[in-house]
Formats: sequence, C-alpha cells, structure tokens
Amino acid sequence: MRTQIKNLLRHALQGLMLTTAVVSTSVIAQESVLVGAPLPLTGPLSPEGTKLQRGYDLWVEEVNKAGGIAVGNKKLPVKIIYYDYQSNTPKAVQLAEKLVIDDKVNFLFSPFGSGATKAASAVSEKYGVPTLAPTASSVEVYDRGYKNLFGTFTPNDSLTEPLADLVKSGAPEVKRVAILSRNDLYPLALGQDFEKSAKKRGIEVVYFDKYPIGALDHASAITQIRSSKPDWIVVTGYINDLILIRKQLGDQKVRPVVLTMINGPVYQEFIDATGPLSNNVTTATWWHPAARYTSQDLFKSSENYTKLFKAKYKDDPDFTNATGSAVGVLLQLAIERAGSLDRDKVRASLAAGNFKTFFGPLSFSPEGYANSYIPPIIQVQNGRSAVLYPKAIKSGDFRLGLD
Amino acid sequence: MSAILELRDVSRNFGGLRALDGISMSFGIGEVIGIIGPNGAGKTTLVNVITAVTPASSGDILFNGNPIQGLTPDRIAQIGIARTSQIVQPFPRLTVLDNVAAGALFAAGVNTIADARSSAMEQLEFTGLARVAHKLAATLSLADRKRLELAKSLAMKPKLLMLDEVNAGLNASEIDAALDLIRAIAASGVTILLIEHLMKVVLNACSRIAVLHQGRLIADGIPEAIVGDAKVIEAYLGRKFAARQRKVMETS
Amino acid sequence: MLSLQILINGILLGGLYSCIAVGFSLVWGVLNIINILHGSMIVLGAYAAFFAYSQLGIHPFAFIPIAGLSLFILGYGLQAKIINRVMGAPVLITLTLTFGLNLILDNMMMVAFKADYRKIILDPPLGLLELGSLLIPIDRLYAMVLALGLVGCLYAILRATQIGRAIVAVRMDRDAAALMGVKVKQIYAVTFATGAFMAGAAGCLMSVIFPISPLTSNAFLGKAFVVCVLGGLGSMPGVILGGILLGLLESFGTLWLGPDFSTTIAFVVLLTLLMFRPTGLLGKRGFE
Amino acid sequence: MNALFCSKPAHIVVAVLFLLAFLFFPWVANNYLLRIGTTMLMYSALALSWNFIGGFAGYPSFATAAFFGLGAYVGGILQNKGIPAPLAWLLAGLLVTIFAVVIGRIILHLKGHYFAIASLVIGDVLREIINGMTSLTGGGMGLNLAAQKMGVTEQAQFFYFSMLTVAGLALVTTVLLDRSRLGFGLRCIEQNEDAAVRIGINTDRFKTAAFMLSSTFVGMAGAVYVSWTGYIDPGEAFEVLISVKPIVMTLLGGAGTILGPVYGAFLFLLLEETVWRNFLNIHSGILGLLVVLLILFLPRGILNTNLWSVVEAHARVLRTYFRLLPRFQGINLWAWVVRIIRNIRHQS
Repeated sequence: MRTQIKNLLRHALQGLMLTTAVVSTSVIAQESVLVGAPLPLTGPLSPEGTKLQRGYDLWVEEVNKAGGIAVGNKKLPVKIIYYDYQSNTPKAVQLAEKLVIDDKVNFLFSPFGSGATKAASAVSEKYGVPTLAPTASSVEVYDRGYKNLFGTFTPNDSLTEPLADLVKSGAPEVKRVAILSRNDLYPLALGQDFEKSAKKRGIEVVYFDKYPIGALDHASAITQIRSSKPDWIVVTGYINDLILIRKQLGDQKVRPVVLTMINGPVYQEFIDATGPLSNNVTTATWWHPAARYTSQDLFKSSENYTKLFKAKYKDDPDFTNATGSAVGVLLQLAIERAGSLDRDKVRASLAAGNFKTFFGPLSFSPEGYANSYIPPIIQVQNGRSAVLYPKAIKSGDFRLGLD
Repeated sequence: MSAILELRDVSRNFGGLRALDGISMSFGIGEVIGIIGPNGAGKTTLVNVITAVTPASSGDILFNGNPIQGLTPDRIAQIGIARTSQIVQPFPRLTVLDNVAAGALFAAGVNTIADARSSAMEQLEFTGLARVAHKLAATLSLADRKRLELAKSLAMKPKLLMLDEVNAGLNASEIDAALDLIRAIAASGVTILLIEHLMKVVLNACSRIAVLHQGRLIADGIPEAIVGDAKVIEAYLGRKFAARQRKVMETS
Repeated sequence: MLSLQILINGILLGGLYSCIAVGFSLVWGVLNIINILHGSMIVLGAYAAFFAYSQLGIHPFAFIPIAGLSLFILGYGLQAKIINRVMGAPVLITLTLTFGLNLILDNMMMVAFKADYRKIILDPPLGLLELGSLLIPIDRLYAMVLALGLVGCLYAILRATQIGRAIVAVRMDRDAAALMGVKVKQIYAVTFATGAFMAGAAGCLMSVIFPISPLTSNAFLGKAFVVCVLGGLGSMPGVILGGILLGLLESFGTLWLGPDFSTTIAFVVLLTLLMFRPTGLLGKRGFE
Repeated sequence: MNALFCSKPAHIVVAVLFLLAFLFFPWVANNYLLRIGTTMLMYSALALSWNFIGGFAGYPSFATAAFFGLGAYVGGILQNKGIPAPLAWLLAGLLVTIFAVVIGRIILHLKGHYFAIASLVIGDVLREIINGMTSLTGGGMGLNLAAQKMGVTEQAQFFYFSMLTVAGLALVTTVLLDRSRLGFGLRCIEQNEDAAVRIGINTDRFKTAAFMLSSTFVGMAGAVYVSWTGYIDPGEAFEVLISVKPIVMTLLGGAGTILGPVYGAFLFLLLEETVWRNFLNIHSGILGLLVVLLILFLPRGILNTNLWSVVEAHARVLRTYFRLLPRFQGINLWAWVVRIIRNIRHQS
C-alpha cells in the first residue's frame, strides 16, 4: 500500500512535469516565439474551436515558411501550444495559467467566446501577459480596466447599428421589430444592442425575450412573435439554435420583411442545414471572404488570405477562421514593431494600434476592443452569401421579404 | 395481572378487505401467547398494526396503559415493542455482533457503540451465536439467522416481543432449541407473542392461545380449551369435518 | 386564437417528446435501468438516416426499419455482453455503467461525425397543414403518428406474442417469471434491444426536425427523463400522456412566463409530482 | 464494523503520509501544480461529501452540483456585496446546508431511481432560476468577482489552503461520523432500511442528517471556487458532471470508507492530468472506459476489495484491456498495476 502511494505520487509528478520539461528548455534559449492557445476542441464549442485552430495553424505555417517573426535583428519561428479545455470555462482558466507558468509562453490567444475570454483574461492580467482575443465582442468582457487584453472584434453594437441603418434606409416600411435572444452572454448582449439600435431609429420593439440554452422547441415563442406582427425579426444565438428557429419560423409561415440571424448564416453549415429557408436571411459579421483589405501583414491582402486558406483547407474561410489568423498577424506585427519579445514593449505597441491587416485596419479602444473597421453586413442570396455593406466590398443588393 | 398491551376493538382495512375486524384482547407481563390461524387470518397484519408498520384503521392500542397509535415504527421499537419477521432481515455486511449491537444502540437507549457491543455480546452468548460474533451476517445459516433476529430483538430490551413464524423452515431439533430459548426469555419477564399457523408448535410453548380467522378473534383461552373448540376446528379443518367431530364427541 | 395555436404547438411537441421517450420508458420499466445511452442512440439513428438520405437518397421514413434494426442489434449486444453483468445491482451501479457507456458512444460519434450540425432537408418538404389560421407542421404530425404507432406496436407485441408476454411477466415479477421458465437474461436483452430499436426509429424522424449532432443527445435524454416520470414508468399510455403534458407545459409556460422559464416549470411540476405521486400519472407501483 | 482500512497500521501510516504530503505540497509546487492540487482538494471535498449520503446512507444523490452551484452563487454575490471572502464562504456553506435540510425533508422519502432523479432535477431548477434572476446573478452573462488584491503566488497558496481546510473539515467529519451513532445508523439504513426502522432508527432524521452533511462542504467548496476563478455562470455552476465525478471518485476509492473518496479523487485527477491530455479528442471516451471498467471489476472500490483477487479473477480480460491503451510516458500500465497490487498484497 505504502509503495502504491509512492508510485502514484512519482508517476503523478512525472506526468505533470514532463510537458514542462520539454517546453521550458526551449524557452530558456528563446529559440522561438511561444504562444499559448487554450481551445474548445471537444464539447459544445468544438466546431468553433476547430475553426479557430485552422486559422492559427495557417498563420503559423506561413510565418515559419517565411523564416519566422523578426525580433530585432534575428528571426524566430513561432510555436503555438494548444490545450483542449473541453468547452468548460474553468478548465480554460486553469490551462491559461498552465500555459503561462508551466509552458512559459510569451503571449496568449484567449479561449473561444466572450464568457471564457472574460474568465481567462483575469489570469493573463495577473501575470501581465499580453493576450489577444480572437472572438470576444461583448463590451462586458473589456469593462474591467485590464491592460493586457486586445480583441479583434468590434463591439456588438458595431453589428447592430449598421444593420439597423440598412433596414431603416432599405426597408422604410419596417416599423415593428421582434427580438429573440439566447440567454447566454454574447447572444443576450447582442440582442440588447439590437433593442437599443432599433429604438434609436424609432422602430418599435414589439417583442423581446430570451430562450434557454439547449432549448429544443421554439414554436410557442414564434407563435407569440407572429401574433405581435413584426416587420423585422432578429434572432441571436448559435448555429444549432438558429437552424432550428429558422425551420420553425417556416413551420408557422412567419415571413417578415427582414429576418436577421446572428450568428450562423455566415457558415455554409447553416445554409446546408436550412436549404431554401436560408435565402434572404441577413446577418452581420466581422469579416467575410469578400473583404478587400490590403495589408502590411504576411498575407498581403484579404483576397490573398482567402486564396491561401482555400489552398490549405479546400474551403472558404469564415470569420472565425480569419480572426484566428488575424490575432496571429496582429501579434507578429506588434512584436516586429516592438523589436523584442518583452511583454511590456509588445503591450505598448499593441495599444498604439494602427495595424493594417487582411482582417481590416486594427486599432484598439482604451478598454482593448477593436474600434477601427466596419464589419460587413451579409445576406444569403440563392444559397450564397452576398455582402450588402460596406459599399467598398458590396456584392449584392438588399432583398426584402422571405421566400 | 396488569396488562402490558391492550387492544380495544382494533380494525384494519385494506381497501374493501377487512384484514382485522374489531380485535380486543390484552396481554399480561411475562405471558407467552400463541396467535394462530390459517394463512390470511390476519396474524401478520396484527403484528404490523401493533408495530405501526400499517397503522390501525380504528380502535385503540394501549402499551403500559398509554395509547400508542400514531407513533412511528421507530418510536414503537424504542418504547419496548420488538418483533421478528417471517423473512429474516439482517444487515448483511455488518458483523453478527454489530447487527445485535444496532438493536441495543437504537432501541435500548444504550449511548455508546462500545456499550452496545458489550450488551450485544451477552445476547449472543444467550442465543448461542457467540461463536460467529465476528462473521458477516450474510454468511450465516438460516437457523443462525433466525437466532440473530431473536438476538437483535432481545438486544432492544423489549417488554413485548412478537415472534412471527420463528420456526418456519427449521427442523424438529432446531424448533425445540428455539422453544427452549423462548421459554427462557419469557422467564425473564418479557411478554411473548408467538405467531404461528402450526397449532402443535404453540401448544406446548404457550400458556394461552388466541385464534384468528378472517380477521376476527374466534377463540382465546388455554391450549386445552382451544383444541376442543368447534369454531377453531371448523376454521382449520372445514365445516364437514367439524360436524363429524361434534358427532363423535356427542356419542362418546 | 393565439392560445389555440399554442395548444396545438404543445400537443405536437408532446408527440415529439413521446416519440423520444417511448423506448426509454420500456427499458426503465422492464429492466429497471435508466438507460443514459438512449439520447445518443437517437442521435445515432438520426445520423444513419442522414447519410442514407444524402448518400443513397433513401427517404428517412423508409429508413426507419433499417435504422431501428441496426440499433436493435447494437442494443442486444450491449445488454447481453455488458449491462447484464450488473442487472439487479443498486441503482448507482447500473446508472453509472450506462453513463460510462454513453460517454464512450458519444465520443465515438464525435470522432466519426464531428460536432457540426446537420439536418435532412426533404425535397419536396413535408409542408404544412392549414386549418384557417391554425398551422400544423406535417413533420411533427408524423412524429405524433410514429409515437402512437410505436406505442401501439409495442402494446400489441407485449400482449399478443410469446416474447411479449414473457417481457410483461418479467416486468411484473422477475423471479416468478424465472420459475415459469422464462429466460430472464434473454428477455432483458431483447427488451433493451427493443428500446434501442425505438430510439433508432425516433432518430430517423429527428433528423428531419432537429439539427443533429452528438451534442444534442443530452437534450433528448433529458426530455425522455421528464416524460417518463410525468407519465409513469413502464406505462406505455403514460409515455403519450407524459409527452403531451410536457409539451403543453412548455408551450403555455412560454406564453405565460416567457421562453426562458418554459423548461423551469416543467421541472417544477416534475419535482412536485415526484413528491406526491412518485410513480407518475399512469405509473404502476413497485418500480423503485 | 466496516471494511475500512483504518484497522491496519500500515494503512494508517500511508494515510498520514498522504495527508502530510498535502500539507507540504505548496512548498515544492509551482502555481500550476498548486492549481491542480487545489482542484484535487476540491474534488476530495466533493467526493467526501457525497460519501455521506451515497456511501454511508446508500442514497444515489445527484444533488452535488445543486449544492455546489448554489454555494458558488451565494458566496459570489455576498462577496460582491463587500463581505470578506472567508465569511462569505461560511455563510454560503450555512445557507446551502439549510437548503439541503429543506430539500432533504421533501425528497428523501423517495427511493432508488426516483430519488436519483429528484436530486438531479434540483440542480436544473436552480440553474433555470439563477439564469432568470439576471439582476442579481447576471443571468447568462455570468457573475464576476473583483480580482483579489494579492500577489500571484500568495493567491495560489491562499486558495490551496482554503480548499485544504474545506477538504480537511469534510475528512474530519467523515472520521467522526464513522465512529458515531449516526454513522452506525446510516450503515444500517444503507444495508436494510426496513430492518433499520424496526430496531428503532428514525430513518427520516438520519437520512436528512446525511443529506445535510453532504451539502455543507460542497457549498463551501463552491464558494471558495468562485472566489478562486473570479467568474461563474449557470451553465458551469450546475454542470451535471459536478454531480457525477464525485460519485465515480468515491466508487473508485470505495464507498462508505474514510479515505476512499480522497484516494479516488487523487487517482481520478491523476488520470485527467496524465492520460487524457495525451489523447486530446478521446478523453471523454477514456473516462467512459474507466467508469465501465470500474463498475465491472471494482464495483465496491479499492478499499473495499481485495484487489489481487479481482486481478486474478479477470487477469486475462484486464490484460487485453490494458494492451488497448498505448504505453504512455514510458509506463507499462499492465506491469505497473500488477506491481502496485503485489505491493498491497504484501502489506495486508
């Protein structure tokens, strides 16, 4: 028995130390730039997790192909350390700390989504590790005066405001809006921003309610929406919710002038799973392959990024893939400007902003979210997504009604 | 002789069925009463009603002169009414000793586990289970398990002990041993209710016999009286036989 | 008008829930086992239907027997080889075992199919039934029919066939049945397999109605739970009743308290029912 | 009176060493290991708590998550209202205990599956309610705590020792319970409730007591946890795995034993940290496999079983199972297991 415990302890420590050992040696010599990225590779968020990882991987591949990141006079290759936090926020926090302490990473990419980012940012703040958030858009994430958190997403209202404008101008007959939000940090915040944007433009909010996470049926909520006779329906949530709700809207022949769903319709998955019902659904997103930014980063331009992504994955990049690569190039540019891996210097150059990336021009508010580009508005038209706004990359005209 | 337990017009209904029908009787201290009757006569129901497992539908039950209906089964056990059941129910993964100690601990008001164990040991000596005191109860033979039930009940320091078919499944010699045990217990001033459906078992053990039939008390008296009682014979052997019996008696 | 449509929604949703729960209830009733695998089995059936439709163009409804049968086999294997080892063990043991098995199955599906949501889009779509301004989505109508159908078949099987009577016997008194020469272990396996069959059948339907992914299995399981307890264990009519009751609760809950509380009242009702009538509305006593 | 190991001196030594190790761990560990240690202690507290109702009384409670989540939210809200952390933890523990008594009175007359479900549903109801009370709990937005004004290492150690205290309290309670009248009665209830009533055990009161005990430390752990991570949302607070993991751990170590839950938690975390990390996308499957093997071969847990007999009984099967697992980090699992068990055998 005694020996058993001894064995267990020994193997425990072995197990725990091993990863440390491997990494830390490489750190001391600082032969590469180490970035830590906790990802939800399993569990409910695994689809998003894998998308994000693709984005990261593409960037790493390209950087290292080009010899690495220029730090001062020498070039260092990039190494990302991934851990799966199983879509479980506490585990994400735990792994973020492991990455900082054990794996001695220089910088962090935050976990997926606003909730986990918010939780994990406490760790990076604690250790003063500049952390880039690829997928956190709710201002609640940035409202704690943290110095180390920088997000590539503009706040939610940067999606709701232009959309509301578009509706106001493109569909003047729209007077009444109904909003249905998933009761979850990001979708709920988004829903509330839609409420504000609509009210601001004199559009009456005739219905606003939240549905629980994991709801299997929306029929009765939809019946109520129907009876409140909205011209515009806004639904926020994740792809599975939206697929189901779109279908059930069809089941009750609810056909508003405008149907907005965030965020899902930008994914091919959504179009495949809803078929014809996906037509004329509007949505907004932070990036779209149709984007036409030219950049200083190693991707040169949005088109080129799309091309490279297609070459690697035989698939169009969506905004989650793109933001994954975007935090990469952002970090790279910041390091190269700082000319060192020193966290304070890099933090400073991040805060300075003015990065021209394929994802768009990136500068950050004092709180740390991007405030420097206009996220495109998309509408699904005949099974393809067309950009309605901004003008610069417009590829389709706003279509009203549903078929 | 003062009564330890008194039943006044106690009835128990299951839906339409009247399992006990206006039973009134009383038991004196140190008495050994046999309660007999064919299957379904209501014997076990009577025990369950007294122990509040299935409360009486009507009537009064007095223990030491105090009404006890409305008490929960565990309270009943604590005030000194113990029972063994047809199907033995030991705590399989406790030692024999602890099985008995449990009785002492929770019913006899012994406060520490240690004391409970020591008083349990006495009961084991008494019931002749000392040899297996530290075995797990699950490992005992049926006869020993019956003894264990008995020892457990005794450890509860009962004033009234109801033995429900203790002898079922025992061979002749084991039954005799059991009966000796029972007499010894009675001698220590415990009132014993011996529930049996075999008449012969109770005849030589009991000072008094009560006969239940279809939930009614049809006879209550000394063994000799009971065996001659026509209603009893009828209940047991059916009307025809009873009639013939009567003829036989008249002619002689 | 509004509440009439809500009523219809509720009943249709109820049909869906019954459909999900029927196999689960059978297994619970007869084997006295909570089959945590049930949700994943539904999803598995749904995937089978999905691929049958997208690859071979087989209509999901036509595919019901095949999906059911393949799950029947899977279920039989699982029961005979693994679960039978713990039959009659305390709740905790059986529960934990099926929980573990479910983790494995879920993980396998996750590796095989990824977590992406998929859905069958029927061409032509099943469409709607319109009664004045009242709308009835036909796919849900089918779900109701299927649920009733499955329950009906089961009822028939349990009454009419040899094996069925054996199942009933085992449910009522396992030991007695054994004495009567019923091969209890085998009956258990068959029953479990039948439950799996029904999961598979339900799955085919779900693939038309819900976005399918390994992640949805728990949602299905949860509903099956509630339906069974509401309706009463092992009572086949109870499954229908429980399902519809749950459907109505959620629908009117949405109307009165808002969608985010719809599930809450369902749970509260469940809890209250457990307090006062643990065996559910139509349940038989003795499944504890 | 029970198959506890505390009879054998060798075991006592092991236990003491094991516990001492935890006392001195912080001085050898870095912050991450400290975090693992804290998690391990949290699991121990949860498992020990479940052992009261599940191990001693034999009632399959799935209410752990409910207690944990409630404790977390109460603790978090109180702290945001400016109440010092340790006080908030105590209050959380207290409130959860009261809650448990109320609930216990209601659901403890249920048995088997029905009790299991009822206890499971409590967590769901709480989740929905807390989700709805947005103004107080932040609803789906989650609840945030102001970051501690402490150095990194101090903080790590502070929470380690806080968790150690909670787990320690749970352990002490277990030891006391095991020797107490209450514990004795609970074991009787676990083995035969009817007989327990018959010998004068007030089963309602006893079961409620066990249920109550199983809540207190979980509630405190939840509260400590929320101050530790600084963020909680309904989804995680009432995550069903929080109810399931302690059960697996306790079964693994040995239900109804004193240190079983602690050993179980230790082994469980050991697996989580060593094995599963090396199998990124199949670890839940491996957890499942572990559970199944556990139920099939060790249903009564390590401390309740003569491991050697089990291995001998299933040697062939076990070997094949272990062959399925690749060697990881140079340890040949099979040889390892056999070695361990030989050792135990020599000890006892």
